[in-house]
Amino acid sequence: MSQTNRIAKGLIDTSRTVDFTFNGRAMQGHAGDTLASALLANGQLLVGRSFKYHRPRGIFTAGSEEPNALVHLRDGARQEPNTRATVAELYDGLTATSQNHRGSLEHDLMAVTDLMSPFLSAGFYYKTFMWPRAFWEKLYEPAIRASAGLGRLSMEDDPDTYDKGYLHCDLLVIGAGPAGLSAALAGGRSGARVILADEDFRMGGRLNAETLAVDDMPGSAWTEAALAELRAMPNVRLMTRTTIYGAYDHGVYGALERVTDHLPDPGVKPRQVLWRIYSRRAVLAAGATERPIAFGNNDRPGIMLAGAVRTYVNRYGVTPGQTMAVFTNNDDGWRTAADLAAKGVDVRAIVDTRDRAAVCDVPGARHIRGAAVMDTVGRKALKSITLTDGQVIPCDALAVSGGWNPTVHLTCHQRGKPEWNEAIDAFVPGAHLPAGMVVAGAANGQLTLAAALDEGRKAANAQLKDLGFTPSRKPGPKAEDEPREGAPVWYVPESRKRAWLDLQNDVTVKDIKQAHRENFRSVEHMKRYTTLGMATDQGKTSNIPALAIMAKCTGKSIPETGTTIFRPPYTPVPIGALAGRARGRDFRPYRLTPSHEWAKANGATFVEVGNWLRAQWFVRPGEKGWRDSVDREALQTRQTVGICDVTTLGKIEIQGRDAAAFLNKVYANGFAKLPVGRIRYGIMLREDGICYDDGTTARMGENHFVMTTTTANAVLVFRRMEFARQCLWPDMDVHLISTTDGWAQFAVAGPKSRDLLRKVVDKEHDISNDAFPFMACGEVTVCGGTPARLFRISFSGELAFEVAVPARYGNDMMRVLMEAGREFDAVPYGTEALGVMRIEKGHAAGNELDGRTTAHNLGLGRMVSAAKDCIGKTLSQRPELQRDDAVKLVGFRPVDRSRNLIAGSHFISQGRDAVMANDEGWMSSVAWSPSLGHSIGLGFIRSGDARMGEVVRAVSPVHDTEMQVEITSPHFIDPQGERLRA
Amino acid sequence: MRYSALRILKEGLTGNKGWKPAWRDPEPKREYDVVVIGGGGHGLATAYYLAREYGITNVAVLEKGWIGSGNVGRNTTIIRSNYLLPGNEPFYELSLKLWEGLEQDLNYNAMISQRSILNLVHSDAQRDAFIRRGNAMFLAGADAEYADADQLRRELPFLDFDNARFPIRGGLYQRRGGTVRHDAVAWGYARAADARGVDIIQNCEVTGFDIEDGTCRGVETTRGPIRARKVAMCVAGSSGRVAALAGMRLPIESHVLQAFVTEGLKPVLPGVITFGAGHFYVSQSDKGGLVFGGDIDGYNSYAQRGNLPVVEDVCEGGMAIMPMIGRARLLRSWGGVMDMSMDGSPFIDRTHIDGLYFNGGWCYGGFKATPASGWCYAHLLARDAPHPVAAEMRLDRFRRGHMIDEKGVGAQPNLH
Amino acid sequence: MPEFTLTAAPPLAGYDRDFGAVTLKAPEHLAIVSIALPLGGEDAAKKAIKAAFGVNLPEVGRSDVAKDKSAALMRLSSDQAFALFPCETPDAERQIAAKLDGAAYTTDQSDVWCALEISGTGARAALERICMIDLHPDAFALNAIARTVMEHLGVIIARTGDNTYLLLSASSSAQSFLHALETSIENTQ
Amino acid sequence: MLINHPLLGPRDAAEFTYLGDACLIERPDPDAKDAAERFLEYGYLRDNVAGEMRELWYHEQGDRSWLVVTRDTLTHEITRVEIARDVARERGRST
Repeated sequence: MSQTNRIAKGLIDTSRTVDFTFNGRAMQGHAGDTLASALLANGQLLVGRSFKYHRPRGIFTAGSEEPNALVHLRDGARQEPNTRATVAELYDGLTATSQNHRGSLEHDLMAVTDLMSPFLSAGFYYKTFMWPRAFWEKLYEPAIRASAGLGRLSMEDDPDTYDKGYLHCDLLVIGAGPAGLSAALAGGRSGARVILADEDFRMGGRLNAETLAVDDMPGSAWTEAALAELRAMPNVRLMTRTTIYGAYDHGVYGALERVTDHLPDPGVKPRQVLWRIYSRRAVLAAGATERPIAFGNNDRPGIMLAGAVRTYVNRYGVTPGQTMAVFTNNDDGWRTAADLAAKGVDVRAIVDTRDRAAVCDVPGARHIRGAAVMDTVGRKALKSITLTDGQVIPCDALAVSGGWNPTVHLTCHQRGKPEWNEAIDAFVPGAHLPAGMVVAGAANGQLTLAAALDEGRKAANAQLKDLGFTPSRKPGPKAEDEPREGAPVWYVPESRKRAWLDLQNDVTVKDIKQAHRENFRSVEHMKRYTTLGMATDQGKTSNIPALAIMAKCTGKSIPETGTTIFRPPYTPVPIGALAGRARGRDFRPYRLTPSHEWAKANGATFVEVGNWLRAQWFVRPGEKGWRDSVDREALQTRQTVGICDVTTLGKIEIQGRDAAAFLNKVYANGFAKLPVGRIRYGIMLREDGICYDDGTTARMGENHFVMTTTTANAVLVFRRMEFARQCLWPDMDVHLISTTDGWAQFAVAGPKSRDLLRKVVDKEHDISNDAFPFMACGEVTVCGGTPARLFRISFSGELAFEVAVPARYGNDMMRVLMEAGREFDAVPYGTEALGVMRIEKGHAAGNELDGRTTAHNLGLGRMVSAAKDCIGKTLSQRPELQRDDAVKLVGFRPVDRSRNLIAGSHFISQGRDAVMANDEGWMSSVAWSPSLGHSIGLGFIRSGDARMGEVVRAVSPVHDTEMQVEITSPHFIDPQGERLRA
Repeated sequence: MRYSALRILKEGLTGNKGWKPAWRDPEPKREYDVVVIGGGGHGLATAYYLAREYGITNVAVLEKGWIGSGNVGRNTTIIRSNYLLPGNEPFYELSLKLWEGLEQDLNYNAMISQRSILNLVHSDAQRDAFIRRGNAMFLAGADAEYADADQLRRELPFLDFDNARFPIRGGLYQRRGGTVRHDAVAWGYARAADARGVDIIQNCEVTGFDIEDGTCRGVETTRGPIRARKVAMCVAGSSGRVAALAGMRLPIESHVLQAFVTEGLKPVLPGVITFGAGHFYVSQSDKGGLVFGGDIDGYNSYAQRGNLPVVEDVCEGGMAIMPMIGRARLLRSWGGVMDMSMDGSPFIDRTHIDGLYFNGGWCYGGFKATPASGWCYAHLLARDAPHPVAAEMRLDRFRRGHMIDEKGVGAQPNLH
Repeated sequence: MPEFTLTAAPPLAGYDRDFGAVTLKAPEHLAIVSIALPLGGEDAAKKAIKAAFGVNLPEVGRSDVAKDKSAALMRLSSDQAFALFPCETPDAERQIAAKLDGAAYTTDQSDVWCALEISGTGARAALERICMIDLHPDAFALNAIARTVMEHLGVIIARTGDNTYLLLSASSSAQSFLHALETSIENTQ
Repeated sequence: MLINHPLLGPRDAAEFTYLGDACLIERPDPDAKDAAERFLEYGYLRDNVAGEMRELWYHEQGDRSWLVVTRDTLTHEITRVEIARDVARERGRST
């Protein structure tokens, strides 16, 4: 196919030919084309099918407001659905395919729905498909789903990368049309930091689409000069292909920069960058969007907005047809006719709804006054139009101008409501703009070039003065005001055929009237009932005409009828861009323990624990499954000695004269009298009396404590302690700092742990049971002088220590401990064996401290000191939290020892039904105990501490199973605690 | 007017000119038996069940704006009953059962689609918690199914199984969960309530309560005073503001929750999927848009809009579990104001003022509760006693220490 | 002689990479000690700091270099500062504690943090991708510091030269932070 | 959102963690006769203002200070930011 509709050079580079395909057909365009302009140049008017009726559709606009011309861009994993051909920049090798048809674009089998349209009017689906009930999910809904939707995802992982960033400026100028350029020049000249962003790949806005002059230059040439000046300013950042899509609080704007979408080979650099722009002030110069007039069969390929026709003619050197007609209610439409005629296109007629003289002379065109188009002919391409007076005018394209709507979207993102302006019969920005924003140019209702240039400059200067900059005295650009009069016409009432409003979702004037009839009269009801304005274009060309028609139905004015709220984003933003780098393994950072490298080299399997990666177990040759490794690690630890990296536990240094008194406030049990050199286990309550964390705190000095928290709650505990110290007790001398990452800490557990440590801890430190008993702590040195901290605490229930060294030595310390332990057959153990041993010992962990359990439930009620206040104490006394028959943490074992308990089982007394009313508790943690040779569990059951030995049902209907379990003490191993004191 | 395929055929052949208003726009009367404040899903359902279950038809629903303009008009349309605690689970299971027969009951197709809901599991502790929850669901008569990673890989091959920061270990399904066309719920209840004589009064804002000697005798509105034997607040999202007119402080904060929809796409998702290691859940609407959401913005707000960090956080979660959606475009985002309660669970209760009743605190889970909320509130209004499945949804539960805290985060609303 | 000896292996030790317009390297042997000002003892602590380092404790959000250039002080909050200085041995905290002689509380932070220095004409553009702080010289002058968040990680950023920034992030996530920086640099080259 | 930190200038709210109403500073006296009642109100009842509200934000990814921010919950406009410790002292929490 050749470029039959290419008529002039425009602003594209005709010296560079670009090959592309549409539905597999090879075509050519030029550098500077959009896919839409290139398709038009090739005479391809039919480009897609509508959502509901599968009507043939063409290109309707020349910008991001396009409702019709949606395609799949690229193929394979890069296939991008719903791409507007009107903004897709042409590149060599571009492939595009049309959407939403079964069979070919030309012969869509689903077009049959159009014949059914009388039965598919607004909201028809709310009224049927209800019988029989099962048919909805099996029959009706799948059919509706398949025919709905638009483009297709590839179902493959998005192969491109995305990035994000942050920018800061004094003045953000949104839109690089006349008002925006004028504002940016004022900003740049004043010395302020300016960002000028435009969604187009070529800045200039309508200046590139019109033939109007600025400062006696063609608009596009003036644009080049202005951009050259701006480019030379170090304080100005020009961002093309960048859509400001959302206005957020306090001057923060969301922007999407398309970096590689226009490149034949996108390469490996991020495809798009999502910017958050922090602006002190902003000038919104987003221009205006032309609106159509509704008339019968106004949706045919070849019918296009008049301003878009000018864009194609002047910027791209393309005409949508060979014989044109123009239908307008305003002066602006005349310029389309004039520009077409000037390029030698045959303009047959100008149909003006107004009964008035010609606005300008258009050679060869008939001026038909006071008339309107009421119908058209031509299913896949326009053939003729029929006027209200009955005359038929053959033409293959029709330009329609219904006036312009200021693009007020961003002014509404913080719930600002646009206001109706009688003078231009359109909504303009209301009084409540996002803080720091002013609006200029066509977006503010200044629809002529001269006014836009002037307002852009003045708006920027006012903002700059506020910020303390001195506006430049250089005169602003000058242009002449073009004729702009119009008389609103929304709909041609003589139309007998369906007149489309929302071209994508197939909403017609009749649908609006039906919505009115059924009392869906508020604007939001109308939209939701008819789906008007809910398509990918969000009603940019359809909302206002529909509102006008509803106003007519209700007999109210348009502003009384209302407006719709525009919400972010202004144009759709890929999820990939909003996610940025956060995907796959980069979703969140990893925290690695100090001995990570050692573990990796020694057979560790790792597990995600929050952001940490921890060794879960260490596989030895010959082990067939994880249980082999875990059983060995737990057994060996209990028999000789095991070593586990426990660095992930939160460590908080607490210093200050009031540190002890402060701990008394944040822990439920007392800490004030803890001697230096000793450790205490503590529990923390939320102010509502529920237990939320536990751990040990060591008193390293009179005014110095080291607290450990659970891995999961390290940040939360720190935050709450800062709150307590700053807000509740602001005059306590207490200082907190985290040292979690600073110390590599290892549990050395088992009967041989002291023997092992004696080889590592420098000799001058006596770690005998007498000198360093259970719950002792102290600063020591290891390996010949390396500072270390030693704690005699035990999670496993064995004689155990935790030794901490500066993290830089952590990896080597693991090696040293293992070497020193070789004579004792020391094993490294992971989180799984750690869990087994803590369950054997009956220690509560995350599964038990689930944010709903109290000290009373955990069997630690007596730890809540009666002698002092603490956070959570008062509310922990509430009656339901102190019930005698509350659930209590106890141990469980299967009556049939060969069975494995199931965590998450619920307990039901013997002989009772497994229903919620009989639910007495749940199994929180289970493990297979290699020491006992059977499965054990911890769980909560009503009055559990008084039911030792009772057998109950543990049911797990999710597994379709249950078993008999016996209630036992939670301390399965060494209940008297003799080992850990050895 | 009864809706049916035949009616559509008939109207279609006569130019669709015979359709009647789905509900009337009556002038408010001076007095009603019950005035329901709030024409959202819950308020309309309450009025409907008052009329249908208890024959109380002298009822007005007062709506400040247009009906369905609150959270029933902006949510992510999910229905489910996958709760853990006895204070919640039977209530939500009743709700799911009511959803299952709702369309035939209302003669209105709300496109209730039991496409399943899946909660992904990424750690052993999470698995244990979900097994516990699944079992609790069974004990309350609901359905649950635990799927391991292999099964999920077969069913949902597009999830990121091989390169994930938090690998998928399994998931808890509720096959009866799914989605509903949300606006249609408000419209269906409104139409059915109207047909039974309930007055739905739009553009009527309550500006005060008429309280004498500790008894509420009616409301002041922008359309004049209206007397009532019982006044039922049902304005989740605005509970604080309306209750303040009666001098009440509530265990509720208002927070903004954002939700999102993409451009229309051919079918890609079978049901609802929620990410267990981030803030993201998603389903696909009948029109083809991916409807998704995540966490609340986290600060008190009545502004019905949110900010960027949460938008990004949610999309990050989406890309983390299904990197095939990278090129799907976010079309529209919106923010709804949530009644975030102190334990994350709602209230359906009498107040300390005779004749004044309260329904609110639904957090971000109110939509799925719509039928049961209406059902139980109507029961409370008609019988002056709580419905058994809502018996724990009382305002005095904090005094007793009987919180219904599904997340276990305590009295901090933005964490629920 | 002890039976065992320990070798230090801080994360990113020896990392030094030239990307063209940007150089990224991990400084070696950087010790960090936190100094907390006792409540009510602020003036005494400030005096001790002045005596120890020869300069006043900087304002919050600023850093300064000791008179003899032996250390830098970063004021992170109203009651907390960091002293940074070269030191190979794990006794940095004792050195500072000795200098301050009980006038302030100190903890060793050397192993809590991992330092990276980014420099070159492209440094700011790279940081723009992950740092929400305005790094324009008018807004973030020489010796400015800020504690902020980048890619979900807490980071202290300090401007140490015209095109040079020192970045401190948690040592456990040093690899992830390095990956974030490398990606930023590669994406902006 | 941006919070104009009294010591650090405007910082993105993303660096902060939100707690809620600044009334949380006023923890009741545990020894008061009506302590149970007052803790119940403190813990559970909120004014939930539609309009100007004083609230607590924690600069977790910053200087670790707790701030009292005066912000309009209808518009999100922030009119005042104070150091919470100072506010706590003003409210008589010095011991």
